[in-house]
Amino acid sequence: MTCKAEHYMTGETAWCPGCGNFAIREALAGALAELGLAPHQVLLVSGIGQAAKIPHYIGVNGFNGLHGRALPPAIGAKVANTDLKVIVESGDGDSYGEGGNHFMHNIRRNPDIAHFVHDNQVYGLTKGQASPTSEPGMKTGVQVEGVMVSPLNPLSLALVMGAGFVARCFSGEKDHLKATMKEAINFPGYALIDILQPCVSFNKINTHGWYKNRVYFPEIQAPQDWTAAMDLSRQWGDQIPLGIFYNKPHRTFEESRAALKGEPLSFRPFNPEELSSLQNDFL
Amino acid sequence: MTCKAEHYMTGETAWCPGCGNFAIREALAGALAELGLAPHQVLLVSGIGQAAKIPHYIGVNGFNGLHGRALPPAIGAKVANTDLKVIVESGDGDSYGEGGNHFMHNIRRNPDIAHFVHDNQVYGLTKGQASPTSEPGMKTGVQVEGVMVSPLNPLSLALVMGAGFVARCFSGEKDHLKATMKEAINFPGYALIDILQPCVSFNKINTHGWYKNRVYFPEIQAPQDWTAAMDLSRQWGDQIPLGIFYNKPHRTFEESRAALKGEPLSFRPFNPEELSSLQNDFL
Amino acid sequence: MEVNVLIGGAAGQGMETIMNLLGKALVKEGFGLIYTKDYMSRVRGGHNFTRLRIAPGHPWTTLESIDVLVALNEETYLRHSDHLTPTGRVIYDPQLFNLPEGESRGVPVELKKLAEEAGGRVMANTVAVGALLVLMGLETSTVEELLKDTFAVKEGVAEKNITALKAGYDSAARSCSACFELPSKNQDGEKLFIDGNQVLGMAALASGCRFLSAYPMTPATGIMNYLAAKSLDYPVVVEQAEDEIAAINMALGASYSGVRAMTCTSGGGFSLMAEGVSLAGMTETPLVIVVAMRPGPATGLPTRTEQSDLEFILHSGHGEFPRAVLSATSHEDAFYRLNKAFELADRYQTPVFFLSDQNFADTHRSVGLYDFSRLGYNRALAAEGDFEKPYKRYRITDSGISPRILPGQYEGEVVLIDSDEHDEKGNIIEDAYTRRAMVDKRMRKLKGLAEEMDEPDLYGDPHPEVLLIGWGSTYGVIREAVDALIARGIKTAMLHFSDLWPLPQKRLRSLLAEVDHSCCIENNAGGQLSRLIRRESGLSIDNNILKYDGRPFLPNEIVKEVQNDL
Amino acid sequence: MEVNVLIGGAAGQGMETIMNLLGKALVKEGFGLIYTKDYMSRVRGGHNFTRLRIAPGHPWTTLESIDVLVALNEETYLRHSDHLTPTGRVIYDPQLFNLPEGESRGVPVELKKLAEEAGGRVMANTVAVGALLVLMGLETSTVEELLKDTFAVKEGVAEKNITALKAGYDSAARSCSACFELPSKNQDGEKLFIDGNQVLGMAALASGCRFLSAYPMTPATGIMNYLAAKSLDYPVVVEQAEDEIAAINMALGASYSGVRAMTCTSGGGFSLMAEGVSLAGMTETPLVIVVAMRPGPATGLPTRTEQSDLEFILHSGHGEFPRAVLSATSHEDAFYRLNKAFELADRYQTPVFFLSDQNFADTHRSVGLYDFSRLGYNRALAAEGDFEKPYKRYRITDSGISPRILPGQYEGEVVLIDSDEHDEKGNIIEDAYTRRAMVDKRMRKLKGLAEEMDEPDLYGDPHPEVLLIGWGSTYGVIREAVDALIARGIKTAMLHFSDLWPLPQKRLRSLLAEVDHSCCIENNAGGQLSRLIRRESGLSIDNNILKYDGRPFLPNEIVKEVQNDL
Ligand SMILES: Cc1ncc(C[n+]2csc(CCOP(=O)(O)OP(=O)(O)O)c2C)c(N)n1
Ligand SMILES: Cc1ncc(C[n+]2csc(CCOP(=O)(O)OP(=O)(O)O)c2C)c(N)n1
Ligand code: SF4
Ligand code: SF4
Ligand SMILES: [Mg+2]
Ligand SMILES: [Mg+2]
Repeated sequence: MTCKAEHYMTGETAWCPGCGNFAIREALAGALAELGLAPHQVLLVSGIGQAAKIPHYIGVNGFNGLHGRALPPAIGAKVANTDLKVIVESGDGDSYGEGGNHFMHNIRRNPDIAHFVHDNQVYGLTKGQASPTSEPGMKTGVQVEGVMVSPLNPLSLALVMGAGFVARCFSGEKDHLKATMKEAINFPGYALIDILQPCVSFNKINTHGWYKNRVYFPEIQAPQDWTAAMDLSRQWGDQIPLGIFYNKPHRTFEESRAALKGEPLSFRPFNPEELSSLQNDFL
Repeated sequence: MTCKAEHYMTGETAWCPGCGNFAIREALAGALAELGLAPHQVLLVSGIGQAAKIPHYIGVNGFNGLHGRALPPAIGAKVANTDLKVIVESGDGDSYGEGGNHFMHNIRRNPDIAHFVHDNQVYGLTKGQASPTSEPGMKTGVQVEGVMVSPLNPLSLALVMGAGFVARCFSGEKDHLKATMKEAINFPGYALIDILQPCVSFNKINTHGWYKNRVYFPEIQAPQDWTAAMDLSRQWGDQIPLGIFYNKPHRTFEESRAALKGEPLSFRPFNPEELSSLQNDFL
Repeated sequence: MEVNVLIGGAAGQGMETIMNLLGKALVKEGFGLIYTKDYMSRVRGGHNFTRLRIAPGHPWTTLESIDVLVALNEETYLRHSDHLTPTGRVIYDPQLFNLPEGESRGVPVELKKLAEEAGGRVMANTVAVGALLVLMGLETSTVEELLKDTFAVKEGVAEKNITALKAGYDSAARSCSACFELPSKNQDGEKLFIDGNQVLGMAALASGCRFLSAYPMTPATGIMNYLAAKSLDYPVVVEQAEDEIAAINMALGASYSGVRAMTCTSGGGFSLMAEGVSLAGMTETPLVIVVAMRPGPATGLPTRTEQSDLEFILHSGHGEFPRAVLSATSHEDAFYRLNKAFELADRYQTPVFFLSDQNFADTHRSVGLYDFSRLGYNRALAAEGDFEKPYKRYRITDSGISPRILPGQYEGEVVLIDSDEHDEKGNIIEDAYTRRAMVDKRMRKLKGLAEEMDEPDLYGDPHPEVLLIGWGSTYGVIREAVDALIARGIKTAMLHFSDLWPLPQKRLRSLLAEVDHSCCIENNAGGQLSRLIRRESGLSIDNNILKYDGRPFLPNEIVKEVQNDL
Repeated sequence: MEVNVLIGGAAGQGMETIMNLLGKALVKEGFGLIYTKDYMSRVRGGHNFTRLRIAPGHPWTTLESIDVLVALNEETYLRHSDHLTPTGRVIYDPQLFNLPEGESRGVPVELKKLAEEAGGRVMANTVAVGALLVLMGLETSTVEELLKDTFAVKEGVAEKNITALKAGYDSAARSCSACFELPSKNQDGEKLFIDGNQVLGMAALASGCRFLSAYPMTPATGIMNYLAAKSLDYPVVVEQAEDEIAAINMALGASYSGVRAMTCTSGGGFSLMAEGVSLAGMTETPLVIVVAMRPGPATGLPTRTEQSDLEFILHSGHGEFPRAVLSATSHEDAFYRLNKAFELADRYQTPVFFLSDQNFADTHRSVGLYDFSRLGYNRALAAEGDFEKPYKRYRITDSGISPRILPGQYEGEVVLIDSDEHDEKGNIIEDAYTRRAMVDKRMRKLKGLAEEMDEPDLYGDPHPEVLLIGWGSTYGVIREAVDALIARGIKTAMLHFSDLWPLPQKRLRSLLAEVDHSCCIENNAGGQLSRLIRRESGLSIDNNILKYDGRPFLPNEIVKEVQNDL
């Protein structure tokens, strides 16, 4: 049973009119529909934030967890049921700030999970504090003199940690986003899309127009060239490249675990009595 | 009052005979002595692990905190007293594993702190589990099939996060280590030295000999060249370069905070009564 | 003789700014009032509302009943008109929606149109406030002044708002006149119009807090905002941490190295701090932790209120160590009490908790000026000569408190603190004897702390038959309930705890022995104070009145429940 | 009729391996024994020792008094010779140190030299064990067999150790003969020689646990090691998380998506899990959390024992939600009880804690075979037809338990869980009515859980005058104390809690009403169970015997204290 894009869109959203989140949601719904994934086959995991409300607005399995903690349950869920298509979707604060340690270390694990970050360069839900990707100088209620630290570059970071699929998209380029999401979902291993997303309520710097004027689609010769990918990932400012900068699978978490071959663990039968020979170790 | 190197070495160590930690301790004592820093002027902050016992063995001010949490108190301590020379010293598990999020985000802050990581590529104190820098394939009581994930590269990571001072040393090259420590301590801003350190008890792969056969001192033309530094940081295997790969100061955390100019906050006098005009905001 | 206003609409309609100005203006004029917020965990849309109650003296709570309903959208009218008094009024925009047939209480004002004419739709609220002033028989002048002050730097904004205000005023004045009698103005001097988070932020700054490390979390963020704004002019550093673990550990570093430091958060963020709390206990590092509670578990109801983290906070952090737990009861008291938290933290070298909640944090009230000379700034550091050399951070003493110096303070002396069990110098130990001595030393501080605790506040009938017990932000509402019960002839008193741990028991024990009926009133499902009382005193409270739907108590809810019990 | 051995030396001298083999060999031969460890938080050096007690039946504790002291270095002799019985023996290496003049109990064996001759210094322990066998009048054969088994894959290691063993045996046999009478062998069938962590690891695997995510932390790491080793042959995934926050959240993800999952840690790591516990409560996700306690606060004494996290665990995680807390009392019981934890977690869809401590975790005992057919594997999932469609994860029911299905299990049905307050479908809500309904629903589970709790174990005099109350790993030692007190004519019984929350009170209440004197015995400074009992029942325990120096109780300590009290 698969559906049309509209059918994936459930619930009444609580986002602000004009927000980039809407386009991301539509792109995701479109990607799922075009991939022919039925709702029960997909699991959407998120943390807390505006972006992280997405499991309430896409009618697949959902785990709306804690702020910063979207990746760990996603890995666990994948271990239990390798048949699930697991997608993690959350905000920049959630993914790179509170959740930074999981971000780094899960890239190393390389689970077969697609990670879509709504990067609005601000903490939306808590009303506009700086996020790890905020532009230096951005003033907020907490950063009263403006952001003083250099922004975290999620794509460079992912590359350095060994990610096999690294892409940048923009919510204002919905078709490109949808196409990239499909590739990320199909990629065998951890796939990151950092999605530039205007926040009309709190980010007055990186507006839709600001992004629109800067994004471009570079021709990417070989998305297997790490150095070229690193260069692209570091481009920011007047010209912001979009696209899949790196795409090179390597052994996944699931492949490296003997126990994960075969039927999903969740559905394998079990009878404790059969394990009584475990005691032999202690005789 | 300054001292000779020996005078900084206090307490009876609980390390294993033959461990690389001893040389690191001596290098640090030597660096402090040669810099003419008196014990009360220095603060050594650590987490938990074998390396993290160092504040008990160097007679300066010490904050032996929680596992993974050496950097945050170091920042706080520096805010309170900018006159202190703050050094963070801890293990690879502590700094890059449990403490990974602080590692990333403190590099962005760029506090004037030197960070020395005893990188033995293993969890020593808890008896030999994999650390984030363990070699793939290393077998342990928990990684029974061998480490399956790609190691975290602390220097590349630091570069991507914008660190101004990035170096690799080896406990078996003590003079170089001492000299590099002095530079790191004097560097205005966050300075990382990842120190390769044999663990004779648990790391049977990266032994003293293993490192000794591989390390070399490349000629570094311009430690202000980020790409060159990134290249050096990524060299690993048969040839492991040592040295200061990157050295380029930028605005520090302390410089960016108006309140931190002048006398250390800790020693400024205060009288609550003088603040009663704060109420005017609410009249 | 009192007026209750509710103004409701969608998030992001800018209600807050103008209502804050109105509140301030009214307080400036001498009115006593309270102003509360009910908002959703979203940025735009949904249904938010605020309540304003102007009543004789300085009212403690807002009420359910509404005299003026300002309905910025139809939903507001539909949700709240049930509570509109028969003689009430509805300010609404006839271009947006119509009132139902037969609704005679409407005061139509073309909010949107007038706002647009004044310069922008967002000023619809300002127009509404203009209309509101008419109904209350007030002039626009004070609000105008404040608009000028507030928007002094943003060119044109004040003027546009004044135009909007006046347009609303004039429009309403055409269709009606003053229909509510305001209480008489108070003659008790200048008053502040301030919310709980601001009280705490100001108290922290005035207590000499020089470092706040925190991670944004509703409803605690206001404290961070306050101190951040002040960091431009005062020697305080506010650092947004990468997570709450960093927040508490940063604060501990700052405290160790010499400043008064604080962190603030809500339940979820606090959960992440538990290990740091334990570190504070072990290293004997002063720290003030403000927890602004909201309904849990997990993310719960982020913008609503609850008192459900008391037991968690009493036991948070692994292992055993002394702590003190204080709470925010009233705006009047909380200012001094947060100062007390800083004083205790320094004197006892241990973590001190200060429990707030959304109800306290987001509520504005008219309160008297604070006496800053009552604030303490006793760092309790050892003077030269008052400590042995070489310095021993954990010298064993009768009080359990070791003389404290700062790193870098004395040439030749170093300060070593340790999260492992340690000896007097701070070095790791493992032997049973030292371990026991150190546990005993730390635990002895509890004795001193117990003597510092204020007995709970007693209010009401001097010879009560019914005793209502509460803690924290329920102070005002229980107090109003007591007044109401007394008015109904029930001899009632309230025993309200500000200091919670170590639990002060004298007054409690003597009162429980006297009264016929005791009742503990808490914004949680477990009756946590009630359980604590039984654990500590062995005495059982007769009944618990518990509310855990995310909303604060209303006085009449308490009155009704108490009457049912009797 | 019993023999108490202490073998001591520096960390890293390899004592453990050989003592494990010796223990196993003795159990194989039919002896009942207990083997405990006292080790420092370091890898080499310092002073570590293990105790072995061979006594009639299956002894519950090791004792202070020593019959054979194996002193691998002089420090061991100096520290422990005070407790050597007059007829005791000291095995020592005369090349390493000399016994003081007048010490006639020495059995000199050239441990180092013989070990080097056999192939390496590390085998000094093996030499010592050879000597020990002589003193106990045993042959080397069983140990030899085990050496062959254990080192089957490591070429030459077994042979070298056998040489060392025999050399020690021969050397001791030259200077002395059997001087201790062993108890008679038990005739009660095959016994396991197993430590607490192994019991728990095996119980988890046999309960169908398929995912353990954890971060190494003493004394819980042994559980991780056990399951990791088994992951080569059984369908269980063990993942070393980047931190404890990841550990618990991973486990929750795995549980949500369908497997029995567990995490294990000690106090500090558990502190970091508090928010995840709250998430389990809110999302109603089954989870078993094993906390192996050690002395806190903070890093405390990493390799030692304490029972100080009970209150923290009872209240850990912000907000209010149901949980169950069970504990490890004896090796016999813990196996089934951890299975019960899994069963309760699945049936009540909530976090279940299992409290262990270093004392339990690291102690080996001779215990009977387990009956695996007693283990449950009831996943309590709703069958097709037993749930409404579309599926509602949080359907409100009388028991508070909603029918549960797994994501991906049924075509067309999705499972949504949420950390915010939510409606039956799992979608965020903010209204008061739904909130209240959901809190009530979750809290109703406590009623069911309360009925699942086992009453505490009663042992001793059927009509006691003195009641000793305990929980967790003190089971054995209190039991031995009861025997000793009864032997002295004091009518004593023990009431020992395995299941702690919801606290079972029936037996407690009736016994407290009967006895003259009650006493709660805990390895902590606060008397935490004692406080819990008062909070829940209003009943006060007369006296607490508390020990918090990181060491387990000895039976005679309890006996003495109880006698003092009377
Ligand atoms: C442990 C914890 N800390 C803080 C919060 C408060 N909080 C909720 S969302 C959020 C930031 C969200 O920012 P981001 O992830 O960028 O999402 P956005 O709202 O911008 O989409 C914060 C700080 C929380 N819920 N939990
Ligand atoms: C919160 C917490 N989790 C786990 C531990 C246990 N622990 C102590 S040290 C350590 C690892 C140390 O490894 P590393 O930092 O590399 O130091 P090393 O011993 O190798 O020098 C661990 C896991 C702890 N003390 N606290
Ligand atoms: S606050 Fe920003 S990110 Fe959140 S919904 Fe509104 S516009 Fe979008
Ligand atoms: S365990 Fe390893 S790192 Fe630790 S002291 Fe021993 S050799 Fe050094
Ligand atoms: Mg964001
Ligand atoms: Mg290490």
